Amino acid sequence: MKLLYFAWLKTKTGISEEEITPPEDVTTVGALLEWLKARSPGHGDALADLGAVRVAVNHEYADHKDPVSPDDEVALFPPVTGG
Amino acid sequence: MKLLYFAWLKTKTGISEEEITPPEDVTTVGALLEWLKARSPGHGDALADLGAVRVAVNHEYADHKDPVSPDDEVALFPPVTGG
Amino acid sequence: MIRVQEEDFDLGAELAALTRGKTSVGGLAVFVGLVRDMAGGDAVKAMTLEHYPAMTEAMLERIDAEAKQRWPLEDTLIVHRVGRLLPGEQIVLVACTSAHRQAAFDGCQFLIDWLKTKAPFWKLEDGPIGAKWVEARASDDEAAKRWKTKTDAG
Amino acid sequence: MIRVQEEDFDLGAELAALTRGKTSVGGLAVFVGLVRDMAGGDAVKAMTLEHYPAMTEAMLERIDAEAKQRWPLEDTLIVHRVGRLLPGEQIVLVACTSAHRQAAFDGCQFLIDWLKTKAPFWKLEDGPIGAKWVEARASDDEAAKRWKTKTDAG
Repeated sequence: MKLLYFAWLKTKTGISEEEITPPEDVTTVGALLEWLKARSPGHGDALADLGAVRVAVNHEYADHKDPVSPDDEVALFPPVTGG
Repeated sequence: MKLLYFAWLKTKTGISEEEITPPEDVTTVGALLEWLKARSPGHGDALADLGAVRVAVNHEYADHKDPVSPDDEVALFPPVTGG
Repeated sequence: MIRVQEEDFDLGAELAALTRGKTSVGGLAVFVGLVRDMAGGDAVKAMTLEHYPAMTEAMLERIDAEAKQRWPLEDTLIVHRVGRLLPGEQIVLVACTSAHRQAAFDGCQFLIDWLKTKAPFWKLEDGPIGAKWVEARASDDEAAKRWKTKTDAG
Repeated sequence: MIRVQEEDFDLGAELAALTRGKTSVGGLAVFVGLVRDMAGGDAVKAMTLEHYPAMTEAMLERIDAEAKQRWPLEDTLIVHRVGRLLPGEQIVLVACTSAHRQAAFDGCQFLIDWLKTKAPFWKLEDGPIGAKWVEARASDDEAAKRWKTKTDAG
């Protein structure tokens, strides 16, 4: 699974992109986020307030209950501020 | 009193501008319009449907009950269509 | 600023002048009206815009002042052409700059809606059966009504 | 058309290209967003726009298609810049042409409202105490909500 981090999620994790292999029971966005929190202190900090984190799976906005699978590209970012 | 005619009011009266001296009892826009109707067949034609005629007195939109006086500039025109 | 003129305007230059050096501006909203080649199902060969110069200026100044009073606008621009225009030509430009996007949009829509129902311009369309004065549209009156306030005299 | 680029855009040339030779166009509505020198009371020295390229393109295409489905638009244009920008610089351009003024205005407002809440761009402001990620504004969410339809999935 390919993970991308943008804006302050990138700053806090110190990572812009990483390949991960979560356990087999991580099949939803929500479960993935919980599992990522423990990956490093930076991840824990970045994901402390999940209400401030938006998730896209394969370039589509996704809810915590939406599925994720090993071939997905998952992006984590704050609410957008373009325009 | 200076009268100005625009758009089809100019076409129908055949006049773009004229100096007139209405009788002393013509003291409102409404009275002026009624008096003008009899001025020529062209005026009669142009003013046949007063609901389609807008009036400005000294560059301000005016109602039929608004006053007019000898020194005024009175313009007659259809609803505006600019922009 | 308001301007009535026969000659065409350079849209890019007009807009650049509105924002140049104004770093307090966050948004620019613009509307440009153009001559269409069709009107009510009939081909339009040309359009001639007549106006009542002294009143046009007075009304545009008032419309402009009203917009600036209702919204926090940095600048406004109204340029309206008169005379004979061909399909595809620019007729009118209205533009507003503001720190905030919604004020710029609202000011811009207000300016064109009020201009269309209050400023003394008239269009003569040159179509297949000769020249015809364009009739005012109820939809323009409706559009202008949404900006009506309780204290608005007309 | 949609475009994401680092370089500045020539507003006049972009708009001229939208209307050139299109005599069916009666109205052009435009919004340009610019970098302000102040944000929330703090001076802004510069702003850096980051984005998520693959998703940006997908979202902008979708926003654009949605606007064309909702209103009778002749053409649309979205140009969004990324990278480091200084106060006074252009950030974004959205423009719609239509036979009718209200469709052009509505399409234009819809495009910028949806872009601001859906397209994956983030602003990093360089201010008096260093760089700070700009926070999303509730007013932008409210502005986007007015375009919500019953069938709109999000």
